[in-house]
Amino acid sequence: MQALYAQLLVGLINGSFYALLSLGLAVIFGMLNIINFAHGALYMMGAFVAYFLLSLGGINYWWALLLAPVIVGIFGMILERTMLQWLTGLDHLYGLLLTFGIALIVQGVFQNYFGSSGLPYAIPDQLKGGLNLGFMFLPVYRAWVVIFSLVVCIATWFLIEKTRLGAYLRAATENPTLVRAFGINVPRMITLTYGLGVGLAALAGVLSAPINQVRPLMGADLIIVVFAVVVIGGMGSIMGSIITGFALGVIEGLTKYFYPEASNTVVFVLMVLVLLVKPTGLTGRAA
Amino acid sequence: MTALTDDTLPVTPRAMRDEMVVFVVMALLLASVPFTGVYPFFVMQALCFALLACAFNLLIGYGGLLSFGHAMFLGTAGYCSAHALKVWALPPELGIPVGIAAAFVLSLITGYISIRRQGIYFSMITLALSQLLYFIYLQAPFTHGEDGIQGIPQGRMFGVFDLSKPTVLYYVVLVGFLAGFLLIYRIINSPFGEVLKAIRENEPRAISLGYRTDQYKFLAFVLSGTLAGFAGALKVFVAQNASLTDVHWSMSGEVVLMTLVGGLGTIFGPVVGAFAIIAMQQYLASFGQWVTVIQGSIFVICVLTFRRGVIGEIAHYFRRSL
Amino acid sequence: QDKTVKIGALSDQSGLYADLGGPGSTLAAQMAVEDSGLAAKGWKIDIISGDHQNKPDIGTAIARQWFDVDKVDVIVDVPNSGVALAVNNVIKEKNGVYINSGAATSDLTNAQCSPNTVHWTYDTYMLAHTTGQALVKAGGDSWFFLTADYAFGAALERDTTAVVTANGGKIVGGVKHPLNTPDFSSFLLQAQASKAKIIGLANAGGDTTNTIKQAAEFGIVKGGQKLAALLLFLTDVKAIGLETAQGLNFTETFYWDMNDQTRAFSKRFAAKMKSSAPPTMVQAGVYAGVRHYLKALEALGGNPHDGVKVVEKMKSMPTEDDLFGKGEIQPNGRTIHSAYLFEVKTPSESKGPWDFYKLVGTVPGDQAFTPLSESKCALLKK
Amino acid sequence: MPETATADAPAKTAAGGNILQVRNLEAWYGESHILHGINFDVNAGEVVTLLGRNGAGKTTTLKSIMGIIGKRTGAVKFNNQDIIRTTSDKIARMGIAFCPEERGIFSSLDVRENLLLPPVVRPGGLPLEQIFDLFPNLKERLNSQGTKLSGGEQQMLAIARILRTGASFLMLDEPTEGLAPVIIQQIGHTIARLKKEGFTILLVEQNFRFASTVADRYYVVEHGKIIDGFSNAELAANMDKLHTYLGV
Amino acid sequence: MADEFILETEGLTKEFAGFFAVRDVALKVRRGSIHALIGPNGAGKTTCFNLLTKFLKPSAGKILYKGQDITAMAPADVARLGLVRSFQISAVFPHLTALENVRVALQRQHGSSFDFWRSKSVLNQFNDRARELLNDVGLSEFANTPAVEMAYGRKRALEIATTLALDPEMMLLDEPMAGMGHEDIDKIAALIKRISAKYTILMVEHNLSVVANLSDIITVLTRGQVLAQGHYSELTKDERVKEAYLGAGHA
Ligand SMILES: Nc1ncnc2c1ncn2[C@@H]1O[C@H](COP(=O)(O)OP(=O)(O)OP(=O)(O)O)[C@@H](O)[C@H]1O
Ligand SMILES: Nc1ncnc2c1ncn2[C@@H]1O[C@H](COP(=O)(O)OP(=O)(O)OP(=O)(O)O)[C@@H](O)[C@H]1O
Ligand SMILES: [Mg+2]
Ligand SMILES: [Mg+2]
Repeated sequence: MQALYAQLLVGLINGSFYALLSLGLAVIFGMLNIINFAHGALYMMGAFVAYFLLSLGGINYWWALLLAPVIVGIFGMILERTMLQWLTGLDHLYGLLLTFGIALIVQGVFQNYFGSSGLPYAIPDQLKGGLNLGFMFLPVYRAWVVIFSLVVCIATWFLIEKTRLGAYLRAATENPTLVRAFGINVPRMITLTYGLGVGLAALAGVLSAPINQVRPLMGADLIIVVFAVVVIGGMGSIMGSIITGFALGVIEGLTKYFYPEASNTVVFVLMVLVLLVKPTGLTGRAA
Repeated sequence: MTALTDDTLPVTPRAMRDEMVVFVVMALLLASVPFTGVYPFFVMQALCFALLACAFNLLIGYGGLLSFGHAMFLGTAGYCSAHALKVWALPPELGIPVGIAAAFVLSLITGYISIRRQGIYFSMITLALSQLLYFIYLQAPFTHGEDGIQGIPQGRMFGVFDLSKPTVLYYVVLVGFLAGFLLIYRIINSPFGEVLKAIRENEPRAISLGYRTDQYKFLAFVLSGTLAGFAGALKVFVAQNASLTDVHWSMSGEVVLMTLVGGLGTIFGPVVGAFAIIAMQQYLASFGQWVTVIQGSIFVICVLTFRRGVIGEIAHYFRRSL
Repeated sequence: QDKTVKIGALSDQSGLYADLGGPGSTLAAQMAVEDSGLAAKGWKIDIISGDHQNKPDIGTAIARQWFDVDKVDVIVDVPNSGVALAVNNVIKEKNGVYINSGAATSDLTNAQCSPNTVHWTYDTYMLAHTTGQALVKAGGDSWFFLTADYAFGAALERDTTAVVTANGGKIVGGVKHPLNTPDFSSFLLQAQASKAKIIGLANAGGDTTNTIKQAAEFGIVKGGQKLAALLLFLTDVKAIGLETAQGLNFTETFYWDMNDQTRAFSKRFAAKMKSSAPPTMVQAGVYAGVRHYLKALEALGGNPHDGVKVVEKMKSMPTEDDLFGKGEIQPNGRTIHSAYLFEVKTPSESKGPWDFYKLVGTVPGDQAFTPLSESKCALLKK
Repeated sequence: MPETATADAPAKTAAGGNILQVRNLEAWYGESHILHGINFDVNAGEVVTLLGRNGAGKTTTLKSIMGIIGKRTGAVKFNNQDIIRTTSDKIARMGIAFCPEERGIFSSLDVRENLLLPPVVRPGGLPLEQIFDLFPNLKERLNSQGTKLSGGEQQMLAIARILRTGASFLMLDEPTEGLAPVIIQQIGHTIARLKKEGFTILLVEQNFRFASTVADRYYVVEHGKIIDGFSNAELAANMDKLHTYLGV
Repeated sequence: MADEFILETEGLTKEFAGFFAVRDVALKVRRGSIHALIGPNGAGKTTCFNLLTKFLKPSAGKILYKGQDITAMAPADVARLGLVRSFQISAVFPHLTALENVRVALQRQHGSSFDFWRSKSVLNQFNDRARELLNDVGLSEFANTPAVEMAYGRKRALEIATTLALDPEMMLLDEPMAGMGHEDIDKIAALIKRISAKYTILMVEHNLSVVANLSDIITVLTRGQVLAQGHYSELTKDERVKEAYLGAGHA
């Protein structure tokens, strides 16, 4: 029984990564209608930027938490301005392929310069050590990850769903020309939103740097699962992806305990089942 | 999903004549390959992928359904054919049908599950199904996991054609490809193909005209999946192995890429796309580490500058459908 | 006699194995050619390289084209067992020479052995055997396995289990995890709960490095359990960092800092690497393999362009080089040389950027590799 | 929110002064050349109607003024500022609002969000209560999804949402399409009232009967050109011509 | 007499999350008549159409078509029984030519629509009929124009031609004249008049002169319910109808 609690908790921690990553994807998909395949690569960049900040500039984890998303976000905005922008109004497929291409380039370049086995990034001193919860040893860093991601998720949700910005964005996805004709600088808004989504990915990257290896392919392995999370939650639904992210982490954790061989597969089984029952995901709008 | 094929031109009798001319030219070019000194294995491989891409294009270009799991048909047919040839020691003319049949059955099942989903959800459910299958194949004993089925005997087709001779194999693959290609061409230009296009354009309207659209999409899915399986079965003879690569999602992505590079919803586009991508992979192999970067750049350039694909751009230029 | 040779370095140039093989392997082959001094004797030796992208069909297509079009004589390296086995078939069919250094599968010299193949450096049997035996002897008698859920992981676990139990240890549990799992905390918790003295990592690449990193986070090593990585390379340790990797046990057959010869070679090698990294054991294996191959050709007086003939010659000559020392090639194609159990140094023990290992034990070649009596290789039945 | 700013009339130009000048306007959809030199003027406080057959280029004219046709040449002067090269968001901020013929209701927004979507560009728009007075249906359906409204309700919503922005120059593309006679009458009243409050309105209409109740002047568009124009007073005299132009 | 009415509904109701878009509607459409359904915006006319053609599932009630209960049928099957609709927002196949648009409809009855092994030249047999239909709606010169390039009014006309191609017994037209120029309105009105000899027509239309000229009988719907029914001349005198639909100013 105790072991089960431990698994649940660990699942929640993983869930917070899924939630953060799928949140960024959901923002980008829901608001810009782009299936951002580069998300994994940008997540990886977040981790790398944190590494550089530390090893080259001596800038610590806490600053990296702020700076890396900004830096990667700006990179994302440049991508949006120079490339993605030209795809407005076209089918999803083109955005997907373009961002897939971008992901390949980014990953390839990082691999060339840093190899594929990755670089170490230490846990910041303030978050070292662990708590003995009785049923498990909980590293302090992991506790921090859960709490911090929850806060970020809720803040983002609030920004998108509870302010005007969200309505503008959704409307702009459907008919950018008209929204622009209402007096809103749609291109700038879109660029900033892409920056936000990408920044979220980078943030997740910084968070994961001390836990996982800082590797060029760290995002590539994750991206498909994160896509599944977004689909299960309902494409474009912010809350849907947050909840599904956490829930999936837990479900995966349980699978790892009861039937570990299937822990990579369970998300796809879930996705098929959910889509069979609810054709547009748990909370999604019609495609 | 209309923006994908916005440039589809109406097919006029003149267009059909153009297409036949191009087809004959293509067939003659391909038939003369063994006499040109071009490396036949490369062409054979490309032919298999070309058939796969054509099958995929049938679904997306004419049915408006973007499957992100087409590798599952390729891989399944490959594994089953390979198993039939190696373990059951069936001759090629029976080994191929085994693979096709497997893909057919698989497409019935996956089609039944996925066909009612729309747009991006259709893509995702096909992706999920193919991922499930990937994990099954990773575990299943008969696939030999990540080692794959190796050293598959090529055998003698109908007891006469010795497929281990490159030239013989080449013509067998070529005939297979051309047959598949013609079938797809026929499907596109059949009464069924017309209805499919109408459904792609405006499904509610098609329903209101009395078409049970799910059945048409299902048939298109099954045809596409089975033909993809044919490609997979042929590929076994060329590569002489069947491995997880063929069921991995990146293979599904590659098919999308080939079709896109050549021109979505064009008849010859997928063929050109497949040749271009395979050639690129071969050629880039010597670039070592920069492969992914170059490949990525090609994606980006392709999407940004010639979105209609090679054939699509040419067709657009001449205002013909090709 | 024909004195032209073409060597194809087929590796993963951009993926998971690019660091331990990849461009470094091509470099190693080049250095072997230079060091052989054959050019001065009128030989013309070319090297081409290719990226199999870890896909068997790309690997076989390149191999086939190399033989058919580029007239390659020998293919070297080829990490990734799946690709390695697929290429093995092509080389046999084309009667080329295959000097594999990067692949782990012992099948290359076992069930799927070929008269054209020489398998250098290491294999799963050796890894399992050396690590398992040495650790049990050092008191690590209860084991828990974290196994990658595919054939390679299963083979490692099976072989290690056999050694551990044979030496009086016992297996207290294990968990199979899917390939490419990003998070191991669930599994580590189970390992921790098992109270086993040794946690054996029957996985590879990113899976292994992530496990090690997260094990440190969960205080596993501090809690008194030991990690034994069954397959780990120098570059992995570099990637994890000593802080995290310290105390880890594993086996390699080559380490740059073993003796003066290895240090001298590594210095030359690192100077030519973009990353200034010393050679891994896989790259070292490519060097040694090519050197031996060229020696065989020289002994033949020219290149007969006949794979079986060349490999027979290679087998008939004892191996000896600066990197692996003395050894031999068995009739099944297996190269035999010593294997070493290392422990990763603590950060304070380390004196340089690549100063990572302490030697813990040495197992002579004849004990480290599959005994011929157990081999299922058809070549042995003659 | 400036919804409450009822008292302020929209910024007026000199009464009767020329507010919009269109000179030699040409426009293209991709390759096809649609407008071949449109010339007309709108004076402040006027209601001007563009008439013409299907496909004559009326909608295209409005879109070109709004800046949402990719390729356009000529001169469009709004308050004496040339806006032919200006982007549509800036044009909107200058006080031009556009209600498109396809309505452009957003399906991902509910009715309230649709209604509140266009930002208020200056004070003087209609307050929400007045809008609900005009279109009571909307008030009832505030929380349903935008595109789930009936066709006519969508049309109401499309008109309603630009009334609140405070733009003083409204372009309405077939605002009565699909509306019930009662509502059409209401829209007629609304237009009359807006005019009284100083709004300027450029209207495109197929419903000639409706147009004749609200318009001050008419222009007839054919094949991408203005071929005729007259005031309401001259209407009776021009009925025959109109017949041939429009087949009324 | 069951034959007198081609379509009957009893207690037809549709509820959207507590909102009754259609409530307890009993509608009887006489065979061979032009029956108009009018009512203020949001009265539930389109919803009614959606219910009748099964694009929506009724919350309650029953639909009888030619005496047969079709309440539980699938939309495509209803169309196959000869009950065919047009859409309020024009619905064409944008990248097919006008001729192909019509042909798709003609092809359906032919029964060869699943034949993927045959050449589509078998469809040429429909060309003459398709041209005839295009001619009827005044589109003969646009036969080879892709629908997407047509002006709005012509798309509507094309849609009617496509619907006619099915040779339905009963047509449901949702605002067929919306957005058309006067000329076209007259043309389409004449067309509807002409075809009504053969088909039964149920039509939603806001253009009163069209309603007045064409319809044999009119049902007025408000707030989902039937308010009145009768001939145009009767209804224009009805105060309730005036208030709810026609407006005070109506002469
Ligand atoms: N997106 C488009 N691409 C190409 N041609 C177009 C496009 N939209 C309109 N057209 C063409 O431009 C011409 C003018 O169209 P416009 O919409 O301005 O006409 P309109 O006068 O508003 O007609 P209606 O009364 O039917 O709305 C028409 O011939 C039409 O076919
Ligand atoms: N899917 C739906 N979900 C919620 N409400 C709906 C839905 N469809 C229609 N409604 C509501 O039902 C009412 C009736 O709509 P309907 O489209 O039938 O009106 P209509 O009579 O056709 O009006 P119009 O003349 O404006 O086209 C409207 O108030 C509309 O908002
Ligand atoms: Mg118009
Ligand atoms: Mg309606």
